[in-house]
Amino acid sequence: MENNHYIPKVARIINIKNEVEGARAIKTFRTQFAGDDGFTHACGQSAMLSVLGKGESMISISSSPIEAEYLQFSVLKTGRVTSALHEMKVGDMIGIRGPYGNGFPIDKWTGKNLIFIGGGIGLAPIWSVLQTALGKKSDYGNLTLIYGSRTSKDLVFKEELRGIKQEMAVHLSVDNEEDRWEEYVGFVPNNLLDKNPSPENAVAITCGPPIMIKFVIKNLQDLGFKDDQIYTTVENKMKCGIGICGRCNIGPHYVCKDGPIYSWAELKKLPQEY
Amino acid sequence: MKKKRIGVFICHCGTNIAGTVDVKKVAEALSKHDGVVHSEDYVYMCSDPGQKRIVEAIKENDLDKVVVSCCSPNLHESTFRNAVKEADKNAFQCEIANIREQCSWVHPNMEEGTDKAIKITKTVVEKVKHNEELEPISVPVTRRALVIGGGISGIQAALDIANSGHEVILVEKSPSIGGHMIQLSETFPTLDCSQCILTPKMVEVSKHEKIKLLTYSEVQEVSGYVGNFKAKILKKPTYVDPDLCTLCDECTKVCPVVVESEFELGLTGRRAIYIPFPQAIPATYILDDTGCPGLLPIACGKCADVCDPGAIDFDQKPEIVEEEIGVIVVATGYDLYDKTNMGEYGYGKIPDVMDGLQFERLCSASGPTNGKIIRPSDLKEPKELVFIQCAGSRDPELHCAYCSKICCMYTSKHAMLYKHHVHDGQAYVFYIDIRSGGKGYEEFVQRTVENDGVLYLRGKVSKVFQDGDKVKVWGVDTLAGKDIEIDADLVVLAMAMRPSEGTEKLAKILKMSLDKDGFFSEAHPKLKPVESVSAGMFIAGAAQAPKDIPEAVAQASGAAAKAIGILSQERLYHSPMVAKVNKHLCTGCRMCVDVCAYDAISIKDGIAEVNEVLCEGCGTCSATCLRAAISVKNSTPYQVHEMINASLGG
Amino acid sequence: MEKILTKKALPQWLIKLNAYQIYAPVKKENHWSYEALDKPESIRLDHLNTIQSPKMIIFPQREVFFEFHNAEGNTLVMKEPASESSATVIFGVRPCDAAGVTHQDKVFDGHFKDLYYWKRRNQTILVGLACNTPPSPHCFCLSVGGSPHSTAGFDILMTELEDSYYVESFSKKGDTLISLAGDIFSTPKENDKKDKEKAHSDSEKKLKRHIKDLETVPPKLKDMFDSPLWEEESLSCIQCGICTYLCPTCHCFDINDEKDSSSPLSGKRVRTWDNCQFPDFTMHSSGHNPRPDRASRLRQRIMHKFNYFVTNYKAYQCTGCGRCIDKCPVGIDIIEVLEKVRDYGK
Amino acid sequence: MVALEDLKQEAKNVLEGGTVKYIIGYKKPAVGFMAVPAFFHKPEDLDALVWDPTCVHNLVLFLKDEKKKKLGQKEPDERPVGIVVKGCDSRAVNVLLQENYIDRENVYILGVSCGKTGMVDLKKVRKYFKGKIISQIDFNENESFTVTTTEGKVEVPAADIFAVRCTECITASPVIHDVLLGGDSVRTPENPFGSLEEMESKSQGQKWDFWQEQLTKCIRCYACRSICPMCYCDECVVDTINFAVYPDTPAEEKAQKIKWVEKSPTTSENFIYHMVRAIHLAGRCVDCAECERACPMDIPLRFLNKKLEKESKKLFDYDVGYDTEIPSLISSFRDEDPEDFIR
Amino acid sequence: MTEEFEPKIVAFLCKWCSSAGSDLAGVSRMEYPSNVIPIQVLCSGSVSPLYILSAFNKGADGVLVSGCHPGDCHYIKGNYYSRRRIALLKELLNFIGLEPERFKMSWVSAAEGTKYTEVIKEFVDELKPLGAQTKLRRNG
Repeated sequence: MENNHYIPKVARIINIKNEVEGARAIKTFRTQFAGDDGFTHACGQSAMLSVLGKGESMISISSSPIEAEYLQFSVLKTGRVTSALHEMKVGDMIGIRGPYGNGFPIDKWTGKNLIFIGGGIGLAPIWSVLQTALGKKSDYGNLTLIYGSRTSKDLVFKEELRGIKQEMAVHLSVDNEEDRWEEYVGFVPNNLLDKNPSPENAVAITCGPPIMIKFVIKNLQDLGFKDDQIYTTVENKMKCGIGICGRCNIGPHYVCKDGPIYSWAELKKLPQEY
Repeated sequence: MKKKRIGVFICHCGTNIAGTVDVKKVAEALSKHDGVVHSEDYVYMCSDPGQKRIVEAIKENDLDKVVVSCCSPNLHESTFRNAVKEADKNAFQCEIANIREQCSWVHPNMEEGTDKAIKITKTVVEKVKHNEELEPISVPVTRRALVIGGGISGIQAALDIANSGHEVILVEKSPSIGGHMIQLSETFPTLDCSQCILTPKMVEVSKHEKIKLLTYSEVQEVSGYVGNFKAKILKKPTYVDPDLCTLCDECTKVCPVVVESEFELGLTGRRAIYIPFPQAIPATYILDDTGCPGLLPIACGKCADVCDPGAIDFDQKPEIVEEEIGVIVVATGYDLYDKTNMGEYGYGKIPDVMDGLQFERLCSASGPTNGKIIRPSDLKEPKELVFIQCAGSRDPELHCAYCSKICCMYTSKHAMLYKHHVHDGQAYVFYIDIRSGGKGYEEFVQRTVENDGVLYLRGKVSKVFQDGDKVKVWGVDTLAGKDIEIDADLVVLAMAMRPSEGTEKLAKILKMSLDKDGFFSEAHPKLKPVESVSAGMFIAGAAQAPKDIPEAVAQASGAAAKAIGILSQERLYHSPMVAKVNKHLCTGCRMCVDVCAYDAISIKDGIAEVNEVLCEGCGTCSATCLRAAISVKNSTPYQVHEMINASLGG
Repeated sequence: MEKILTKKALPQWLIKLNAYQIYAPVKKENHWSYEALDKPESIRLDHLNTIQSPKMIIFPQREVFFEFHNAEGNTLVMKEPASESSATVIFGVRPCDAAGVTHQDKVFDGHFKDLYYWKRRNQTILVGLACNTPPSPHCFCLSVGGSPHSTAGFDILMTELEDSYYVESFSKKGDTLISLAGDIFSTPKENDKKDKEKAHSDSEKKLKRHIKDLETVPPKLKDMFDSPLWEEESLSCIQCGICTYLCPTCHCFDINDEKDSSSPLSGKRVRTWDNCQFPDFTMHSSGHNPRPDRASRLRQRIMHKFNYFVTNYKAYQCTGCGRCIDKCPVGIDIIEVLEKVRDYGK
Repeated sequence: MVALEDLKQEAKNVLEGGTVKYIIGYKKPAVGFMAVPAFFHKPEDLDALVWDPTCVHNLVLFLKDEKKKKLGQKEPDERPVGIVVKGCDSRAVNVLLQENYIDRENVYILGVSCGKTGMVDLKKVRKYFKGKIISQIDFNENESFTVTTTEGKVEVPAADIFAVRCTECITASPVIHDVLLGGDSVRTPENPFGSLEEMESKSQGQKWDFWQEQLTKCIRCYACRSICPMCYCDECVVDTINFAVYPDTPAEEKAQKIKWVEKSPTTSENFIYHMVRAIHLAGRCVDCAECERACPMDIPLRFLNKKLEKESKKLFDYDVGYDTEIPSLISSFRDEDPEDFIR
Repeated sequence: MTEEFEPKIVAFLCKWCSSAGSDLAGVSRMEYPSNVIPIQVLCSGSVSPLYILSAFNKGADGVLVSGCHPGDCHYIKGNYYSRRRIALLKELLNFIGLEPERFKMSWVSAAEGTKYTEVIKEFVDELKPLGAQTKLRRNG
């Protein structure tokens, strides 16, 4: 059948990077489609990754659309599919379908200061938009990243972070004191207050654990950010990815199709079901 | 985490495997199996070069796990696990696929054999894939033993263990050690004096610096597990300080109370303050507070008045002694089945019907009659004496189903001894059949019949009753086929042996199981006759089943050897393939606790908890658990599921 | 097209439709169910509500999306199964169930078209039967925008008259079905038409159950997300899947891989119905569950049907068939729940 | 016979006095005549309490919810829950006690005796009263029911409309209770496993044909599992994912969730599901037959459990739900357990 | 000529008796059909009914559970629990119409190599006329 949304396209893993080791391991995969794929995505969109025999998992695309050579996914090992992904090696084949979701409204952000606030694996969806903004730096005002995790070992994109420090403000944090850690110690929302970004002509984009998002939004509001200046992403269990199978809804919205990116102005009107 | 890399090694075993299994094909098929990154075959995998290949392959191919397809795991599992260890891998990352005994040797068709060998190997690959890395569980050993019961078995076990250099706590519930053996007159078949051969051992116990003797004491509580038990022992007050007592016997002379003597089985009396028997160990008097007119307040106190050394101490209190030990030997012995159970033989009410042990005392030179055989009712010498065998034994309907084993022999001995004492007397023995297996036993019985003219009557006695001053015995002689009536002067019942009083209570304390007759169960009837089901607990003597002295001694030494085996180690190692609880799934239904043969599972805060030291990893709990909340490490349902899949070619 | 078909002639019509796979209600020991009809003469159209609606045919509980295997050279092959469906006629469909199909059409025709659904749907012809008497004691179609003689979703609707059926076709597909046996149909007379209309209006009066002012419920629901009502109403809910699986409108599904072999890998990706009353429906693999309890799941069911669906598709996702009420093992009655919502705070 | 007023009074006493936190009982539905489960939190609500032959539900089921709710609370109300319990249901209480799932002090049991009859079978009632609208069914002192329809009251022999399981019941009165209403009623059915005989006499092929047809119908709504007081596992073999997931649950454990049964409702998977369920209920099922009643697809599920109940009795002399102190059927054995099937 | 049907059998053998008995059959070079794939378990008591059902589900034509004789269990009493559990499962499978021949239990001691081969031979002979097991088999 033409346009059968349920059959994934075959892609090859071309690169694997260990981001975080241990029980909550994170790996970053780069994939390339076998043939011409016609796959174009927007920042913040996700894709359904298939490990055949295990199932599918919705993972946000962490590469920027301007990087057309490959798709990049950072995956936290948590269940059947992600564990199988973590066992894969370069050259192995996976299935990909998508892209799904609404993406960040970056067209509306031209000329604005962008403040990215991330925690843990939450940097992944931010990364695509951050890379895009860095790629067209002249289109935007100041770029700032406030990012943290429990320990320095749990930070993703460690090398890349060092790289972008030259081009934008990067404020890292870890939850507790560590040897040789010279940056901020404390939770991400506190680091945000500490860095005190101005709401003037700014958009804040936050992604991370729900508890972090909750306090980041509160602190942003305290800093004077309006609800429509705050963007965040929502996660729910998904299966079809195309708004039919019925499980990812929050209110009348299907996160897979209508989300996962919401401004706080939109999201706060929806029921707390995520 | 990367995907685990598995190596497969197919052994030719010369032509033993390669003769009927195409080993190249097996190696080739396995090389394509999911997870397998290295697959090779070799002529003798277990040879030094073969093992070396494994070690090298692990290093070269960065293998995480190894399957060796070869002979039965019973043969070379440890060989290959050691090889894997040599390559710095965990031994439990190696599994054996049996393609010899269970394949090549039984399937001569090459095609069939090869196909099956592939499936067997794949099945084992699926198992090893999900094996955890495990280390043997190690526990320190408290190098002391507890021996419960101070009869000949307990004495023997205590001496053997103590002589190997380990401390022993010997607990006996009565005031002296010696057990039933010390009550016997002579022993079959050699007729040597029982007391003469036992007392040296008793003295040795009392003098042994490694033995701590606790008489008049009972084990009340035992906790812990093999190597690390804790016991609470109740020491009852004797009111006499054994160190001060000089055995002068002045106290008994003034004691106004007479009660039946336990040692003499009621054939005579003793005072409330007494020594159980002259050779008692510990050699001291004790005051029986149930017989004494009163201690609180002191009602009489005469004994203390006459005790020059001041050994009597009315203020003694029960005392709880706590001991830490590593092993326990249970040697609690037997008691005789109670005569009062025997309605057909007068419920024990006829004065001239006695049991075998009483007759022993009657024959004993140190007994109540100084070895003169006279009957209790009128102290006359019995001229017609009837022995009845199988009194209570081999009678599944009414009494004990089992054979008490020693009665044939001691009855024969009794009859012989009687004839030695009363030359003009006639002894009759009613028997079902004569069981005289044992060194010199059959000859002994023949001597009784032939030399001493004891009349053996094959048949049962239907009734025994008082008839004037005679005891009338009605029986049948089934060989002659006629009824028999004997006007006996004395009747001796060879009563069945029962587990000693308190066995059931002790079994509960030790969490040891009893067999259907109430004796302690051995772990295996053939191969583990001295071990109990519980690790670190051993059984000796008649506590396990009726047996005679040499058997009891042999088993006691066996139990001691097993105990020493544990005590001689500083730490115990135990297979780490033990049950593990998923506490999130457990609801505390206790089914696993019920089925565990090792008492390894308990419920703590409503959730099952496994004592890894006790767990043998059999997995019965896991198959019983409805909630899949318990499984055995490296034998998990997930592994079995994958193995089933692989075995069927999935 | 409007025709008259005598009751006796019904089997003959079916015989003419031998090119189609025909499903019709079949009487079982204690219930009715749709089954492939192998003997046309055995057709009976006096059926009560079938346990399952024709949803089970158009949107089957299990559907293979594709078969997959690992091929030589570390490549993945995915292949759709060979088409098994042929043109299908479902006979005796009740108007509520046809309405259910129209609701599912909306869902599967969203931004992304569900081709598996449409392949079957496009090959299916729905021949309905107006309900002269309510087929279930819990019918309440009138309250949710339907009626016992609603034509929505039908290619053909038949109305039972004394000795005949009044047959109305609303689509080309329906016309074709009639024309395949043109000679056994006759043209309706004026009194036939009157009889039909009378049957229709009488049937409405026979409905026992109604919800007044249902239109006030959707707006009200918008503010009732945090209401304690859900906890109260769900106390006896056992969280089974009866209400949703039997519902002619519920469309939620799951996708799973079923392996035939692990090594070499082969298997199928399969769609199965799923349902919002099961706890695993929304549970994240982290263990977090946005709908952690039965109250939140009952709320989802009501909200979806009478709030979210209304927002998205301008219709109630309920056709008043009464199955969920009839079959609920603990007597949860959606009408009662809706009335409580309606009257909440009054 | 239980006087409803007595039951209400007993319930009121314990609810008013605060002995129990609430009472699980029965009430009339908004429409129809079959009683539905009801939760009474206030004494005045108890006016709605009913007890009649339509009180089919085994309310013991709700003790699962109560337990799970309590586990989630920091300072739970430790008072017992009052629960109306029939003879069969009382054995379910006993099984839960035997399995330490609940404590005796968690429940206050208002025992009600079924007297000489039992519960009606809705399917039989519907057949018997084709199309008539029933408003009420009542117990009688004899072996009959009084059925009130729009056409008036009629007396119906119990045998015509009551559940098969009730004809095979030997515990018409609760075996455990705090109060007992309606007195002890002893029932000695001629053949407590009679309903199985027809099935057992079938040939192997006929049995398979029967069950294939029945179980192929299964839509895996899991109503049988959900309504069963014994199915209290947090995770079931048919679940596709782990439910007992906590922050400390490793990804491997979730990845290794075994798919014993696929979600597809195909014949084979349905069989495995129902076989596992039957086996897991062996020695635990009290024949409340709620699974069969709840089944929307009309599958005679009770047969499976009844068969194992029969074999447990025949082979192992095991009775379910009488003695809470003995080990369960499958966590015990006797030396003389039959083994003639073993080679 | 049609090829004779070769049943696929999964055998759960306890390590101490039945697997050892099977080893003995090997050591004694006793020939028997190759239709059985053994899965060694520590004790027959660890064989959950789920394993047996799962084997049928995955395509086994026959399933064998073999353990130590009563009283001889290496783990004291695991085989007694197994005996009870399997009796129930057997009754159940029989009740739903699965051919009773397809599911077997045996006691095979470590000394009974001969018996092991007999059990397998008999089992294969009984299964051959039944043909493939499709009743509980997935996609069957």
